[in-house]
Amino acid sequence: MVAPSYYLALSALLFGIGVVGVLVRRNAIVIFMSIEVMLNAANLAFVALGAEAGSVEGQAFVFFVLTVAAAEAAVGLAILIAVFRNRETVNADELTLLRW
Amino acid sequence: MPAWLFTFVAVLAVLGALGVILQRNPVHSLLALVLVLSLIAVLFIALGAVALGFLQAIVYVGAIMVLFLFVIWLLNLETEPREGGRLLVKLAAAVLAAMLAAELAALAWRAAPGGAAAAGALHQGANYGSMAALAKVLMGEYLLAFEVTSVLLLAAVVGAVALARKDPGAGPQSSTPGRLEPPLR
Amino acid sequence: MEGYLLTALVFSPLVGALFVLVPEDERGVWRAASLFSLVPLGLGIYLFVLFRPHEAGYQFVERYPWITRFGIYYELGVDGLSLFLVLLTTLLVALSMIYSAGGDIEQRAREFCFYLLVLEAGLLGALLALDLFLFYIFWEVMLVPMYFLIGIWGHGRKLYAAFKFILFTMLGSALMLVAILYLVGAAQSSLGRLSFELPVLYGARLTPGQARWLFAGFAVAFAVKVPIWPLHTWLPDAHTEAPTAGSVILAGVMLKMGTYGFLRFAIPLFPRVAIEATPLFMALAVIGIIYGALVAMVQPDLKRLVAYSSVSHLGFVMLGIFALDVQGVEGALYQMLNHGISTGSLFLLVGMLYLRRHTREISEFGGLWQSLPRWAAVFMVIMLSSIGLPGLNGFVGEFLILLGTFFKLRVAAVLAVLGVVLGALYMLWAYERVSFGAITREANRGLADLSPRELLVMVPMLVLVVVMGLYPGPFLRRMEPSVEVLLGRVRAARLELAQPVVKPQLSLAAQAPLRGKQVR
Amino acid sequence: MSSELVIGAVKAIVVLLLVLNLTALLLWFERKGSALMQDRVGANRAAILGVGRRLGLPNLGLVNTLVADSLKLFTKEDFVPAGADRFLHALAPFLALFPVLVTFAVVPLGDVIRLGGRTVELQAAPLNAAVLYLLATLGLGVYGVALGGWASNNRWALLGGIRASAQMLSYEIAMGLGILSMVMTYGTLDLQAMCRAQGGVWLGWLPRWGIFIQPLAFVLLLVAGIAESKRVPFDLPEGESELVAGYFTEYSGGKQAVFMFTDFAEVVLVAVLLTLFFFGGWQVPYLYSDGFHLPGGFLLALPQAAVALLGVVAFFVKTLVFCCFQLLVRWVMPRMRYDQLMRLGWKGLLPLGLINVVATACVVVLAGGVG
Amino acid sequence: MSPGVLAAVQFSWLAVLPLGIVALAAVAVLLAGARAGQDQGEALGWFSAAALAAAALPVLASLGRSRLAFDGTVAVDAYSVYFELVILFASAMTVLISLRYVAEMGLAPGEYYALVLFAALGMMLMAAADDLILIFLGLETMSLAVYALAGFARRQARSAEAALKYFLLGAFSTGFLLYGIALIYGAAGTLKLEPLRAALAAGTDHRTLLLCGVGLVLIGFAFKVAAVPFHMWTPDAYEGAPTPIAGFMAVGVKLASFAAFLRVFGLHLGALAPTWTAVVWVVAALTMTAGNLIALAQQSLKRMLAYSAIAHAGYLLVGMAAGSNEAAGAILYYLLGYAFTNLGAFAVVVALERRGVEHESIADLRGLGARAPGLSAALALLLLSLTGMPPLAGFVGKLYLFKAALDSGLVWLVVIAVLNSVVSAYYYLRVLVAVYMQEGGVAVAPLAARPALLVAVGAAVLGTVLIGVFPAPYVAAAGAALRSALSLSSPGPLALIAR
Repeated sequence: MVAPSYYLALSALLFGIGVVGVLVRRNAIVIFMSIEVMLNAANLAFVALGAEAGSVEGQAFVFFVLTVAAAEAAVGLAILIAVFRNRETVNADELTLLRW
Repeated sequence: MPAWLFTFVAVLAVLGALGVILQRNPVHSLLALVLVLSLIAVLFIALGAVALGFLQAIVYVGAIMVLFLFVIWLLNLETEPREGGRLLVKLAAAVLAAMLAAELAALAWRAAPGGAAAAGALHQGANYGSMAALAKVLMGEYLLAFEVTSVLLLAAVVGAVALARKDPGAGPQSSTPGRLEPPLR
Repeated sequence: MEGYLLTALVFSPLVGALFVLVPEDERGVWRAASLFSLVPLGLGIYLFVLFRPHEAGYQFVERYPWITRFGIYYELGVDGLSLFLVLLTTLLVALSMIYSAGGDIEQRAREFCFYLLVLEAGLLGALLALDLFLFYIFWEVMLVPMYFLIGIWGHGRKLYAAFKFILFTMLGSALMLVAILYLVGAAQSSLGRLSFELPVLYGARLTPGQARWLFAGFAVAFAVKVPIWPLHTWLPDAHTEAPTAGSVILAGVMLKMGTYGFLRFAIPLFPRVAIEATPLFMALAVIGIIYGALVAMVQPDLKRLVAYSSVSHLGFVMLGIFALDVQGVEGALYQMLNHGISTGSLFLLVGMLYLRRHTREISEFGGLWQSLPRWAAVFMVIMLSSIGLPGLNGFVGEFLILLGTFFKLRVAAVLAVLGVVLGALYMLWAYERVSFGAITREANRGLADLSPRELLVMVPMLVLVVVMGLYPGPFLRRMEPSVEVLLGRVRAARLELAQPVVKPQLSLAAQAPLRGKQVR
Repeated sequence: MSSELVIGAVKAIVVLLLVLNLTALLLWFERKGSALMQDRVGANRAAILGVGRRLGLPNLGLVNTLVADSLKLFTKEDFVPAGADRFLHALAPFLALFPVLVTFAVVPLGDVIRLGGRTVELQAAPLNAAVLYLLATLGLGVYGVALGGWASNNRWALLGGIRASAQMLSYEIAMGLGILSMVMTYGTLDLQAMCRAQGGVWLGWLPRWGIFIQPLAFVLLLVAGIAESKRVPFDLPEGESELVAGYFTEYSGGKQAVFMFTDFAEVVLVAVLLTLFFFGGWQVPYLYSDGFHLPGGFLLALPQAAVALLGVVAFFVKTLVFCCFQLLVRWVMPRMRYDQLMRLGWKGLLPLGLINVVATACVVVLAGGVG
Repeated sequence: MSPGVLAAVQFSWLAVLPLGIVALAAVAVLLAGARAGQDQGEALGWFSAAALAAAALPVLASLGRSRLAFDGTVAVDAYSVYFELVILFASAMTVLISLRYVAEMGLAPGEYYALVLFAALGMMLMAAADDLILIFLGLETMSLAVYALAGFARRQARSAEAALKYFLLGAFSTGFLLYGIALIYGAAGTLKLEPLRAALAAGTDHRTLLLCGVGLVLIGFAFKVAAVPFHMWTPDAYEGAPTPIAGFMAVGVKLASFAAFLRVFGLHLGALAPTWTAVVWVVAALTMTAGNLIALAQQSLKRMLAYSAIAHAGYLLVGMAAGSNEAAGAILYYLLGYAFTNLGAFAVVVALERRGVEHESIADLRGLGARAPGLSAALALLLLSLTGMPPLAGFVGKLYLFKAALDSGLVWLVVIAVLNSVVSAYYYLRVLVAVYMQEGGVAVAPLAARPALLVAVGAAVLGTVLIGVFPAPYVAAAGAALRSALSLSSPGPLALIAR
């Protein structure tokens, strides 16, 4: 049996990696993937902490996060497609019509 | 989950996450992400959240990631050239974020309820991670939230369709013939 | 009627501003605007008649709850400090409106009249408000119309001047807002109730530290407005670029809002700090007097010269105020009126000249006495009033101020006298270059002299110059009770300060023996 | 502990072997069956030293399918096209096969049997969230074909991959809705429990099979299942006339064999699911734990082992029937157009599925719940 | 599953009805929009506005109540009523502003209005939620709809790009918010706010975890309210988005975010106030200063308004940093005035736009005063209110806010704030300079005589003046809203923040 704190530490690591990805990468879709890593790290934290407390609330939250993530993916990817149709690129450095 | 297995999964997950952000080919990044998500599903199950683990696999791996894959194809993303410029900024960002991660991990490790040492049993009821237990919460105290998700999904669908739909009278720039090219390496 | 006299006074220009929007053509606009500018003047004279000269407190007070949760009242009142400024405001607005109708403003007359009337409402409101919240509202309200007046109908670098004007003033008033809010909060803890009313706030007990900061907050706002040297840099630009009517109101009334603010708010609210700060303000005032005069002397532009003379004159006013005795303060009040009349008139006269020649360069003129005899005569009288010739109004004010200052700080009085001399020098020199001698430029020949309308504008000024110079009694009598009340607060503070506990180092007597002991 | 591990391993291997063998059998059936239907001979050339012919047996083509073809496939050159993503190209077939195979782990082959005082579930992994597991593994199946198509650096392959993944994703929803109605009907996520619930009869003679209460769900699952396995009439991802061979155009040798294997394993899987959800799984009509209770009150007593064995046999028979059914469909249906496919999925099956779920929910609630 | 499960929930029609009306209206608009042509777009818009108005009725019906519903996940109190009404108003205004714009720019009306309604629903939920899950869901419903709306003019490259930037940074912030909520959940063992407060009052063993969580949630909210250094998305999103949506983002999103922000931090994390107010102090100072200074350099009107929105978020954060009941009331009041003023300003910008001629840069406005006196006067008034000129709404809001902050002893922060408002005067007045004091510009008559637009501008101007001159009833309403939210948990301390 492994204590939840190990899970929590793992989730923190994943979260940090996700943040690094968002900051470092310029490809919008990879940035988005890094964000997904962050969300999942949060999910892991929820489940780990919920398991420790023996409460289902954390799992309920993860359920909602899953839903939201799906919705977010749909909208986000649609936006990416719209951008690509106009600009033929999704590289954040090349999207310069508006200044960053 | 025995400790050795956890270690294995955890290391794999971290490597996968690193793969997401380090791979230069978006498809490879995506595969790494699929690996991470699947491993997280495994960890959910290990923590007793069985139903949730499967849901994670179904929703994330089975649906969301495929959508990503589609979009990568549609956008015909190629391997990025080595990213030049602003290297220092990126390095700084990376170092900062890595520090944040390390700090969070350290904090979480020490400050978590139960603490690092207490590897005791989890206080879980008989059907803790079952669908029934989850459903009871979703249909009970979080009934309103559950109903709201339907609105959320509808909004997302409407938004996505509105954004990605092809214009009936759109100019040539929106759909160049021969767009779909296999990746050239 | 008396119950709502002040409200009527404040809001009649606003009503007028709305009516100005009605007429179809420009002539109608001017007619309506002129008429409506006379309404406040009439109400002001009525107020003067009804004013009870020997009463010290506020008269015609109106007080209605407004935002009770914050202790904010709609509270207006008039006393000796504000009475004449109100009259001056209504008079100058009416005169400049009539003057502007005569061709000075060529375009967008409707908007011009609208802004001028709103400006008047703001000025009157600020003078009459007895609630700090209300005061602040009017204080800010007068900025915007003036900004537009300069920005739309100004000359030359008008946008620059307008921005400089409004940003300087807002900077000051923003700090004042913090001070007001802090003061109210501090007063709440000492008085136990939340109130923005001035009479209530007079009673607030503040620690010396609090009082010093708060005084600074108020003083910066007022000092910018006065303007006290080194915060004066917006003034020459604003005055020079503004249209004539704008300059008149700006110099004639708006600058007085600063000095009035010192008298109504900064000093009575924080008398101890005012006493402590006296040397500082006197020094600044003297610098202003001499600096303004010296810079005015070298101005090639007639309007700019008048503008710098304002810096000098307002220095006198500040000097009188911080003399903090009856002569000084009354002199300052009187000088405020004088300056409003004489400088306002000077700007009008320069404006008339500009209308004819489209230039204000002193070197462009010469020998105007021949081509414009009536103009030159009026200019002569007003100029003499401005330099304080005995028998004209300027003399009374300056004399009282110097008297008050002399008792207080001799050095300052002496230096200020130097300022008077310099003032006479640059004014007379300028007058000589403009009016005397032979006509050097062909363009100056055959100019049309003052029109009846222009004379109509100037005559009330001339009358006031003479009347106030020969017969200051009725004015001073009405000021005195209120000035006494103000100085009463100062005296009480001075007594408190004299207690050695508060500030031992101020008292040399307390320190001398100590030093002696150590030597021994 | 260790004996349980052994039993588990044995069960896993048995299930795996069964599936693999069944797959091979289907391969043979497809070749020979299609020849039969089209009135031709089909695979009949290869023979081992002509033994069969000498004995006067008809050539069933078994040697062709089971020996010669396999040998050929696994000895052929493993060709990787230029510019392909070698790693993914190699990984893809196994990525496709793996999820299908692991799905069988939760399939109950029969009721429990008792061996020497030990109860053994005839299910490789007794899991009470089996349906979720099923859906999860089904979802994973997309990656193999999608990546296979992409990694080949070939337009037809990519198009095939895209078609395949879009199609699988679309029909997965209809399939999920069909399965959801069954879950609601039986109030459980456990496949074994679902099979048990299908024991017994209604009205004294009608077996309590799912098909009789959820016919619409059956249609949904059948159609969606065939679409999931990318077979005719939904075989657009590998439509020979348009895309050469779709996503496995650039595959040859062993890797291609794995893809083909996956195809047939999917057929088996669909058949298994149909059996489980709608035809009682291992339930034999009128057979109870003590024997047959025929309508009309006749009792035919049987020993417990025989009952269990009958169950397993019944399961296999039903599965085989559905396998064959799917193979037959291939020769009677034309291929759809892609837009027709999508329209059927989104505008036909999806609304039907939703209606079915809502109706099921209403009935379940009105009936006071199933639990 | 038995029906008993449903019966156990504390169902509340009052909590559900407004949301239900908006959701149903959205679906109806969507369906009608699929059939309707472009010319019926205005009818859809009016219907949406009417639905938003109708949703206000059940909201009003819950006035005077103060209780929790749905097992403590939703609050039915005056606080939510206050915010829901303002949100409904802002959404209805957005719809009215959009009517002409949607037709002019050729946007799909059904989807457009449906998304506005969905966003409004999310905002209302954020205002009413008393549970971190619901707040999160409301936030996401709002955000997703607004992401889509930002990129709605998808034929314009700028619009799509704006949506992308908004989306990526918004999703990024969601990650922080989620992780923070997870840590708070771990420390306090609950996601519902009332028990959370009780748990904090009782003291927790996991203070480090809790503070980490609070910090991360703070980052998440800082993104949503566009606080520096998490403001990067704002100017791009505002500039690229369709103009009415930019106004919606500036007002609606901010309203909802502050509603949730204030409820979570002010009401329920009050026990930790000393730790987070210090952070908010710095953020507030940075936000106002950066917002105002960068706004000075802007040439584009929308971009300038975006930076001004950042600056206003800074002022509002001053109230958060003050962390007193008084300051909370001030935030509520300020937001009300801000809603009227800012929506009005954007409405004027919309009135000037049409296909091909977008009044993009401030220079385009030159000479507008002569071409459109009424509209110019409205713009002038609204900008002066944003500057903080008395006696308009913006001034009284600032006054109230700064007074509360001074009472909490934040003298220097208030000094920074007032200096900032002086800076802001420069760029607001620059617009007036162009309008009134310069000649030239794009010679296009504004879209005058559009009833909806005129109604919107008129309502904004009227509101700005009314709220400024007679603030008493609104201040009282804000106060009542707070008291109502405070009295939800009968046990426990009534003070907002122990300070």
